[in-house]
Amino acid sequence: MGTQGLYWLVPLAPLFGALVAGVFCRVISRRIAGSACILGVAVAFAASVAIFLDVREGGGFDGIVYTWLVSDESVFGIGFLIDPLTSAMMLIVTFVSLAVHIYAIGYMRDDPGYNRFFSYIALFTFSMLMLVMSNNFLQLFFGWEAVGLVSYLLIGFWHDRPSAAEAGMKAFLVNRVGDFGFVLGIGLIFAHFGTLDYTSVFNLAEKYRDAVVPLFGSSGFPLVSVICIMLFVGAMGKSAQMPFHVWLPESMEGPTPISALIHAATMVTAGIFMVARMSPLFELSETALSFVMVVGASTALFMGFLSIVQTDIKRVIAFSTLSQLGYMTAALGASAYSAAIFHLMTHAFFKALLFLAAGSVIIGMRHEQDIRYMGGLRKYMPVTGVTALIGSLALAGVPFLSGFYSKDSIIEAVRMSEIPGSGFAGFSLLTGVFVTAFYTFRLYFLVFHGRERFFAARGKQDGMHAHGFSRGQAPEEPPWTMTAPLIVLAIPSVIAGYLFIEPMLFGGFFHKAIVTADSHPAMERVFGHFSSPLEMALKAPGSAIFWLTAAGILLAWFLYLARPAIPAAIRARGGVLLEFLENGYYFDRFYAAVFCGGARLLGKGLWKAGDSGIIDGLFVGGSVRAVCRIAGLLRSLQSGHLARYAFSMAAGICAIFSLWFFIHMNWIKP
Amino acid sequence: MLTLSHYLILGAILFMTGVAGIFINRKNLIIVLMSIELVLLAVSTNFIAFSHYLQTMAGQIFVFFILTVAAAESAIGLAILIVLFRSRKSIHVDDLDCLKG
Amino acid sequence: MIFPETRFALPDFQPACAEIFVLFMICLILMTSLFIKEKARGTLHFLAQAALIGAAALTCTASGAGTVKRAFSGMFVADMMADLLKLAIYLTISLTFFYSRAYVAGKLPRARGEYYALTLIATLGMMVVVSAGNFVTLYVGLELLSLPIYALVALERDSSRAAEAAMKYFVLGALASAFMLYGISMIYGATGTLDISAVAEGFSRNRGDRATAVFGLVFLVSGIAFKLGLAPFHMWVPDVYHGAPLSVALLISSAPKIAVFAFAVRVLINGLFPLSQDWRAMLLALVVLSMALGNLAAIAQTNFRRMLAYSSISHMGFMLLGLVSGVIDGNAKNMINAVSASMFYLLTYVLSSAGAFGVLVLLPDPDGDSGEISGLAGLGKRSPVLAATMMTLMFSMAGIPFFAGFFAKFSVLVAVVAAGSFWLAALAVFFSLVGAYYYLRIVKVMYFDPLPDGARNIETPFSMKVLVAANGLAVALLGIFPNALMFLCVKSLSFSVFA
Amino acid sequence: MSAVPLLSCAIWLPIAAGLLVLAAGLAGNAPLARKFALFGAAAGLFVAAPLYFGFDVTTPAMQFVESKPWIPLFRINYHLGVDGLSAAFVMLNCFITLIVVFGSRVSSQKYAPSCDAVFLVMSGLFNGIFSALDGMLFYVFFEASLIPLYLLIGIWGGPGRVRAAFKFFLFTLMGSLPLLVAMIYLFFYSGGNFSIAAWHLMPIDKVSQTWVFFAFFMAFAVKTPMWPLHTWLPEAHVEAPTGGSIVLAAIALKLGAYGFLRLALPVVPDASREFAWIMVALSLAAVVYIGLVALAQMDMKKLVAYSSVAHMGFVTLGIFMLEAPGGASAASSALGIEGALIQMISHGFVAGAMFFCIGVLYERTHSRQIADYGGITRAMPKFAVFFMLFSMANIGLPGTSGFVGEILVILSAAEYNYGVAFVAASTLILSAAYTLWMYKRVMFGPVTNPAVAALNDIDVREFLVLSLLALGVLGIGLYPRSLSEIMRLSVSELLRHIAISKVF
Repeated sequence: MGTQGLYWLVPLAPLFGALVAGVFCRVISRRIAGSACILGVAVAFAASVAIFLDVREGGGFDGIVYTWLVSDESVFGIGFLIDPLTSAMMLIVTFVSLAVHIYAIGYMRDDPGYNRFFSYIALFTFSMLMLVMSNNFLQLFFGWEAVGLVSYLLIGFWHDRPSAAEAGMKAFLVNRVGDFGFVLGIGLIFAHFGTLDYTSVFNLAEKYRDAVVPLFGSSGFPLVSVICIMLFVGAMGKSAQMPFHVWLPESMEGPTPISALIHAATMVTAGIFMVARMSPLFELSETALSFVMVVGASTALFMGFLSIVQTDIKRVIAFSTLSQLGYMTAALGASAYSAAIFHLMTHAFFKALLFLAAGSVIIGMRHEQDIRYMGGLRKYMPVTGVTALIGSLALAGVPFLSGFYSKDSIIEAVRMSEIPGSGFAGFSLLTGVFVTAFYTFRLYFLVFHGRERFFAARGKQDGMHAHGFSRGQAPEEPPWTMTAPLIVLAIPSVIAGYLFIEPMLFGGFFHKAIVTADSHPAMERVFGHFSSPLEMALKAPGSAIFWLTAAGILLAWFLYLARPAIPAAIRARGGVLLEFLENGYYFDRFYAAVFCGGARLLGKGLWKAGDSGIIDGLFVGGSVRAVCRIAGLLRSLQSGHLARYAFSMAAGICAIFSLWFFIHMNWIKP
Repeated sequence: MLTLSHYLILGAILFMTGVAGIFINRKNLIIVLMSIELVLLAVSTNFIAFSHYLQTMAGQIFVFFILTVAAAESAIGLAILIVLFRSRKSIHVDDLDCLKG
Repeated sequence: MIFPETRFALPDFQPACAEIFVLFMICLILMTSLFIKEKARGTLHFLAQAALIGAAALTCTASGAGTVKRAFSGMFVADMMADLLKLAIYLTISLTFFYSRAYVAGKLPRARGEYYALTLIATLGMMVVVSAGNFVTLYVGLELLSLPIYALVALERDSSRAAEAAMKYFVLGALASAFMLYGISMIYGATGTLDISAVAEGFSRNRGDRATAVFGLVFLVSGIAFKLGLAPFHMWVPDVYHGAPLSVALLISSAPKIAVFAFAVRVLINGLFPLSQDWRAMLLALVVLSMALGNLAAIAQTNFRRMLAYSSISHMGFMLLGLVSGVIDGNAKNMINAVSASMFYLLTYVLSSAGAFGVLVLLPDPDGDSGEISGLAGLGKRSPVLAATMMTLMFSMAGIPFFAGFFAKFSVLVAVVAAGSFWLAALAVFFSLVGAYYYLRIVKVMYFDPLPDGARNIETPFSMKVLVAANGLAVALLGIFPNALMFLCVKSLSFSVFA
Repeated sequence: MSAVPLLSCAIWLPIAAGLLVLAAGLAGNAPLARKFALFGAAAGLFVAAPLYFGFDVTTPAMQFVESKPWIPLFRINYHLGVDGLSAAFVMLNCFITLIVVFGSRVSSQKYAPSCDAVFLVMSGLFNGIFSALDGMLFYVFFEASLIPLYLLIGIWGGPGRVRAAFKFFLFTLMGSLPLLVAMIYLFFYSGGNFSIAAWHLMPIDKVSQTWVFFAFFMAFAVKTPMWPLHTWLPEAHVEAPTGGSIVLAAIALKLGAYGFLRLALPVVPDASREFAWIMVALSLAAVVYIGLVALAQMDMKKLVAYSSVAHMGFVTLGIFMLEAPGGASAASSALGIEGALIQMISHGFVAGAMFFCIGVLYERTHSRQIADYGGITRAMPKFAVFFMLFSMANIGLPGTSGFVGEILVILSAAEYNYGVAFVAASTLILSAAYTLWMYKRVMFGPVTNPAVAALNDIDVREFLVLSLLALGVLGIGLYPRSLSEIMRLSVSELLRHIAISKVF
């Protein structure tokens, strides 16, 4: 009971904060609202630490704690599954969330929606915790949708901006497309397994290894593969895998702390977490794993390319996030679940760091977000500059830093994998290394080094926020509430990889939570090459990855610091490829035209032609018209002439008599 | 020799003439009133013929009633005719077409 | 040899005492109206009402309560059906008098005596028809009913519309009487008797010539159809409802239908039951035609009176559906139910129709008299009581619960389904859907349409408000507690026609 | 069982109060009428409360039964009672009535006491429908309830009210008249009985079942409304006054689906099973077709009205997933029917709330066109929160009531037929698309219309109403057991009953 109370405390503490800040949003002061939320998250963090320690001691929990609905034989409820995977996720979520909360005090200082903002992010923390702590699919779905909702609310936080409102809706809808698959996956599980509890489903899964399910006709599809792919469709939506990635870049319309918390560190990784959680299922389906891997690898590579051409500081990082999510997904495909989670963790630290640094830059730049109008900020914002450099190095995967360990493990695992598609994946991920290093340092150099271009800032960005600089003014380092989280995040960005690679990947920390089939030995083989983190870093120059990273950084230095004229010339010359990249492979336009436009057109067509035309016009209107016409005709029969009236009576008599005669002769039957 | 059928056929012819008189005549309402009398006479013929054939008095008694009622009917008919003429200045059948539809 | 009774015995007047009383009152009213001063002519109304009340009292006291009494050598029958229908007739006529009191005083100031006398003569005719045991009585009763009404229609001497309506009604009515007489003569020829109950025996003794009888039946059925206003013998209905003075239209639309129903029941069921398969087919055709024509033509009307006329055509069709459905097999129980369904339907219809015309009568000129539907616009605001009653009546006629019309429709449909004629039920239901439209339209005009410019609130005397409300309430109460009247209908039929 | 005839009270108390309101209104005493109205609505809820709280969840039998002969000639009884299928609806109806009466705008414009009277009478009639256990009694209430709605739309409606009122009335009547014939037929078939319970028990041949089923179908499909008989609904909603829309969506639409559960399934189970595929197909058509049509709407009320049709498509889908081609287990049907029932209750709250929200805007600006709005959030932040909550419930977000029914039906559909589940789940996308798109255009963005900038946020009365509705939405969403416990036994009893063929 003691620990169960603790479990409850983790999600409910942030919820309490959210309710206080939200319900009394207009009544209470900023200080109270902010403190309530931060306190809630802090409590959750502390509890998570306690739970983590308990789990390390072998503790755990799996059971329903609240019965939501009982229908016939099925019990649906809220339950907690506390195991290493969950406790690690809880820790990551509460830690990053806490950092972001503190950061937001400074970032949102001038915003009138301060209380609302805190309420939202605390609510998000609650939802995310419900998601990761769940022990059944229904609650998973609850958390899944709830984080989507908060993401929607936060992307559209500045709802006066049309682009923000648009972006929020887009995020929600694209996620809903994913959820469509997700729900169908859950439905299939329920239909065949008869339960939605993880443990029961996993226990039953083996039995259904060879089961087939008839879909769309008679042919049988392997049940588990269909389930896994359906579930993964949900993950593709949430984790913004191609082709459902379109919402994530636009989600940058939200406040920057949100980009750090939701669209980099936690929510978008929910898909990764979910697949890792479902490892007992995915391990049964080679097809699904292949699919996962190919999708992940494609995302990793192609989204990396897009990052190169972005000019908005947050969009560069957003595309980088997409690419990194692709890495994690590819790792899942290779059955390297622990590597994926490991990368999830390191990525959470350094990407949150980068986003917060970007936020710091944006505040310093008075809401200018275009990197072409920055440069040389290192001088004015030393803390931000240094922490951003750490983040960039970690992201690029420089040895000893956290990104290096996680990314290398993933690439190794994919290379060791033997499932179909691993060749393509290995190639994509390797190329991706170079691309990552290049765009990361392009960003870093453009923002923190080189010529100071901010005086040319346009003084307008998205209408309401950017103020611009005049001569004599310069960007300033933001207050300590914003820089402190940068430092707090920078530390794990540096050391987390070194510290945790051994326990997380090879130490069997996840042994109970993650299942790997014997036929998918990628992780074991990686382990075979591994001796210690130190050695791994020292041996790095022996692999292609290291040199690709170095090449990327050098190229970025060459193009953006040494010879800035070259990229300018390239951009000026344009070209099909550039246009293709700048338009994000035309995904957005395609969707807007085909799905949005198509659906609206279809809807309008059905409405005008179907409802108004056929049903109302032809059937309803037609019968009304027919009745009216007959009525008019009958009216004209009543001509007013006495003779006709008399005639009709005589004719009536004749008709009755004929009728009787016909019946009498059996010509007609009455 | 005249049988029942002959009388009945006579009645039918009279009857049809009367009815036809009502709906073929387009001119004068007086003719309509006369046609009505004719029809009633046709019916009376029938009754008398049957009465004689069946050897019961009921039919003949009925005829008395019919004659009486017919007289009353004519009286009312003519009265209405006069009212009509007063307001329309016409007793043309085809002029009766205000009420229709 | 021809007269079986050599000694002339004084007939038993007791069963017919109500009729005699009414006759006496008619004379009294006529005499009074000759001598009474212009100012005191209101007393005529009281005399007329007294006649009705007295008649009702006499009918009740003379009632044999379940026994069938015959008088005047079987020419006159007093049974429970007759009693019930007569009471209904008194009630309707009394309502008519109440509603049209002010109207008559305003519109027909010179003919008030005649109005009451003629109406009472028509009432007497109805009473005679209801109690007729012989074709002679029947004929005399019918003419006694019709002739005063022809005169009543023409009572408004300055109205050319009324004169035209009277002329049309008279000519067609006379023609219909002639048809009926022709039919009676044929049946007389076929069975050798004019006594209605003996007609059936005539068939059972195998004396009846079936072909002749059916030939006569055709004419007889047309006669009934004319009086009830069934298509294609309906042509007079819209024109007369439209042209007649409102109070007379009110009269025509209600009480005579009760009498004609009794006529139909006596002749068709008591007398011509052996030909039931034949008249069933004939009536069925007329019924279907009436429902179709009445409902469809009513939709296109712009005049409320004409709309009510077509509505009455369709309602009479629906009403006879019950009677027609009763004879599918010889089962008497079904038959009683079916005929009593028709009877219930008729009584509720008459109440509704009288109410609808009553509201119209109470409307001020020119809205009431012209009867244009547009004249009802904004009635909901101009006179809430009149409008609410009218709405109740319209919903009742459309057959929506909780109003009497619904259970009327329901009981007839039960009879139809009991007879197994599903297509007929479907047809009936379809036409009642079509019909609902025009009743709803009246509600729409009264409540949804904007008040016309310069419209003023309608001043209605309190007593009239109470009366109208009572009429509406009666229709509503019959819809909530229909059992008593239904039961009475069954009872009266089972103790009379089906005794 | 209590001595007080609770159900009779729930029916006749509001009606009596309605008549009192009418009388007071005619007498020109508007404040008194208002008092009567509020009292009547509150009394309705008060007498209905024991139906819910005193409900015995351990039995599927009828409770709070009252039975008296009404029309002995046709053996029609005044027979009332509720079971798990109907108890919640009576409660919902009384609640919505209170909301509507309390929520109607009194201060501004002219207050029409007769409008309140109509609501109260209608409430009583609806309670009658839900608690009638006699076929004819059911029918009488079913059809009588047309009148108040007709008047409501026609008298207090928008510019196109006449057409809408007629369309509503005639469409519904078109459906209910065959029902009358079918009931009379059943009366004879059962040997002269109108008792629904007797109809449940009697064996009935295949051909009759087919005819009766289609008669039921006509009545209830129009009322539900199912595609393609739905076109009256958007029009009625658009033209009806706010309260009318709320009642229409919250209660009137439930009558059809309730009729299917109370009559169609148990009386003619074989035909229901045989033609279930038609119902499933029509329901899916409703979900997809109507979802797309809703996307194209420019009028807020119309949009929500279409979304109601789509949601009701989910309800009928849940009800009629009876037997998969492969033979699904009974559990899936139970899940479906329970889902449908909860969806109905939830829709009562959600659609009611949505219409109330639109009414709040309409009362201020007198426009329902989405294009006339934009940026409301800035002017009316409190309102925006409520509207967002209800929009999310409309979308079916977990935690709100909309989710419960939807997920149960989808789960059940996945068991029934995966293709069906596939099409049904498309509502996840479609409902989100049209609801959010509307929300975005109305509530977000810069303020373009000067009238919008001057709007006042919701007042105390509106706040109270919206809070109550929000409580319902969240309550059901977070603790659906409170409903499902009531329904469970009745649903399984129903399924047990219809699993047995009645063909002899």
